[in-house]
Amino acid sequence: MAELIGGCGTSHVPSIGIALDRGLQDTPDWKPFFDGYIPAKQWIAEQKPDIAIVIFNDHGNAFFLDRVPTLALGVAEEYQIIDEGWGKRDIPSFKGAADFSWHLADAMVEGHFDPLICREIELDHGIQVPMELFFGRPEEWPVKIVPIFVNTVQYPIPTPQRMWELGQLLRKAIESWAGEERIVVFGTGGLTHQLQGARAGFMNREADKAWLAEIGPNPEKYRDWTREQFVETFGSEGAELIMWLVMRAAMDADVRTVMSHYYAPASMTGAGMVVLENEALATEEAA
Amino acid sequence: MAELIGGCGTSHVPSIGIALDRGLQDTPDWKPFFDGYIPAKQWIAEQKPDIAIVIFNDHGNAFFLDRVPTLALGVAEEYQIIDEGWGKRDIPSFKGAADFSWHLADAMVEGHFDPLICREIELDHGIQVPMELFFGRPEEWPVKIVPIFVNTVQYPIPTPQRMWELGQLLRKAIESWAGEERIVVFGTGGLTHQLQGARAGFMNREADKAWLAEIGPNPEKYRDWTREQFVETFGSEGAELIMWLVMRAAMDADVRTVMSHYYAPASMTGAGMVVLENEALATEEAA
Amino acid sequence: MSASKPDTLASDGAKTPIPDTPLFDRAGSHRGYEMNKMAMSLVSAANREAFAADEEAYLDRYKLSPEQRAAVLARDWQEMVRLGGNIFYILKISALDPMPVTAIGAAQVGMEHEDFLVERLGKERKNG
Amino acid sequence: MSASKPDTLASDGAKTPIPDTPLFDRAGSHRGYEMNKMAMSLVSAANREAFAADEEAYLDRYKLSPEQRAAVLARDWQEMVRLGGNIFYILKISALDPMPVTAIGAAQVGMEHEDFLVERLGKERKNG
Ligand SMILES: [Fe+3]
Ligand SMILES: [Fe+3]
Repeated sequence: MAELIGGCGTSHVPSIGIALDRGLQDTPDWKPFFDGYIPAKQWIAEQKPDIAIVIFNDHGNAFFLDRVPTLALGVAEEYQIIDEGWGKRDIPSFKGAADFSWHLADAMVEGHFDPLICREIELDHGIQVPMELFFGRPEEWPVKIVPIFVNTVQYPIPTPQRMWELGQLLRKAIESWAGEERIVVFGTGGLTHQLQGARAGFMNREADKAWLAEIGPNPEKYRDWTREQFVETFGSEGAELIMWLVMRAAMDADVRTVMSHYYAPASMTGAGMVVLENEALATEEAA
Repeated sequence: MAELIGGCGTSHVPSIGIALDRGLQDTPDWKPFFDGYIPAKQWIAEQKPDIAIVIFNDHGNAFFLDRVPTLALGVAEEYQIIDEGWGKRDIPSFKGAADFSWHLADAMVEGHFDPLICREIELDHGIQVPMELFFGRPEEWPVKIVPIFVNTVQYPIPTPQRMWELGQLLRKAIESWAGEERIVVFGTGGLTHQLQGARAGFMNREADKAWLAEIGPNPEKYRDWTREQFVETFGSEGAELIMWLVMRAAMDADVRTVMSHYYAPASMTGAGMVVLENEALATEEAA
Repeated sequence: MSASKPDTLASDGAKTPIPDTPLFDRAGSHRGYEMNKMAMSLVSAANREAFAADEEAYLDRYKLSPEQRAAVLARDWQEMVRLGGNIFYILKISALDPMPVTAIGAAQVGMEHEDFLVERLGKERKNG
Repeated sequence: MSASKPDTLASDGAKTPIPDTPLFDRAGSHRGYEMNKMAMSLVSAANREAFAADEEAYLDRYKLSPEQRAAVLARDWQEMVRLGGNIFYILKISALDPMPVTAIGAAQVGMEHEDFLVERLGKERKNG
């Protein structure tokens, strides 16, 4: 049986990728942010996952407004880096965990989800940046990926409760998978940001810190929120945080927050991460 | 409140459209088929619906295999006729009931469905043919449409149980709609056909007739079937019949089968239709 | 088949075979991808003209396997399906030199068209 | 806001307004469609070159309203958003003459960039 080794939540702000492209990691603006990810990189290097399931949103790159998928699932063998308008970034393409992806496609459809099933699709910063934050800039990515796209751009966006259900289904799919892979789940996006309107630049450091502290021990609070509450609390683009609920619901009820990190602003965004392990797993390892 | 005036199930075989294009309605091969639809045309002319919600599948025309939506919903103001490879057929484009479509998009997403939301999309025979069978060849279609696309081409296809749930949600969306429109729901596809493999040409007249007789009074039987049962009983392409379940579930538990018609083969397909009215409605009208 | 049987018809259609009934599943979709893409392209009138003018050159635009290429050129429908062709895509190839879908069906089975119409579809024999 | 409040944030974002927070809903998506499509096209290097070479001619390829056209030419970000521009699309216009997203944010609010960084984002003032 495959093993769920942990769940990670992380920002995917494009400016982080740009900072890496320009070698700005050690500038005063960026050093505290990147330093906070050093333990996360160590953690994942030790954990050696085989598959990373990454929940993220496309930002008007792979999908235009002509056809907006509420949920999409990648089933490709390989995913290229998309040109978002600034030229294609010089990072390796991603290998897909295609067998697991199709298994998940089956589980989703059988479990009453309605994904757009994508065999050919390119990936934007929403997934690139989390991979870079956790795996650095290797010649080749040390994991295969399963990308899950959530519409957070055009309303209606899915509800927090639907995200939770998706996480529960993901967990069932991991448990019914015959492979031996070590699997990590990433929920990405957020934290506070609003890029449009007179409230642009809205920052809610208190709410961001509460989120990072509570997403492990008290996720029901956020699962029961309305979409309005996410927009109001975290800003119109910060509502991306609903995607962390997929990761959280895939984990056990009892988790240990192994680490977390917060820095604001990264560009215009509250930024940070959390790493969760199932308590059962932690106990097992200690024994 | 909008009124659900009835539910129709019908084949959407492309050869029917070709027969109409070539004026073959009165040839021996086709006359018995088309004659059977005369009462259906009368029924719908009397009912004067404002909106037709049509559940159908695209046949490799609007969607390719690069990205296959399990469920898609049209929200456009207008839908053009697609060129399926034989040139664009000379029938009018369709006006979309865009307001209702967006209402349905909201209801679907809030109700834990994950549609691909389509603002620009062209329509194939899967919806053209049902419209021609019920409305003939007018200068302009007398109804606005809401197209709902179901993947029945690439496995996994959705389960009969999911189709049922979609019908239930559709009913709730109709009842929560503030407009005064008269709404008809079409489930399309089938009946028996298999176009591929050594069982190609498979015909199951008994099963087709049982379906037409039972879909009104005893739909739970089919709702509880597996996908295998649909493929085995109706052929690999005949499994399209799952889409009639959406229509059926949108209706009351108690319906009256106003009429039905069966003819086989139309080209390679068992073909026919059924018109259902809610019993409550029938009683009301009689009073 | 009972309703309590679990529904296992998924992306690996071969896992739950129904006799003589190929399902267009993950493997078929993968196998036939380029051939179906080529066939799909024929929804454009300009592409149909290019195909009609020079089939070989048109096929060069896509990465068909040699077997798929031969099957398309020979209009071998049975073979196209075996190689991952899906009927809804490859049917568009038939628009170039029109033939009824029943003839494609007959080819699937390896029957004469007339026999197929009579024996499978239950039509009356015309040329007895 | 209590959890028992029904979730009504749907395709008509205006129905449940959150102060100073435009949601990219049906109306905005419709209003901004052609402008966002134009902006989306700039993901292609060839299109970026064509845009840079002659903006007016490039814009002629799309059906922008006169207001949208003027807003794009003037790089009036606030106006673009008002006219249905979505940040993720229109941002691609900024790649042509690079500017930080925070400057676009400041423009949304009508603040000087430096003031925006300090007052909204909480950064230290550099040019006191
Ligand atoms: Fe994002
Ligand atoms: Fe069909």
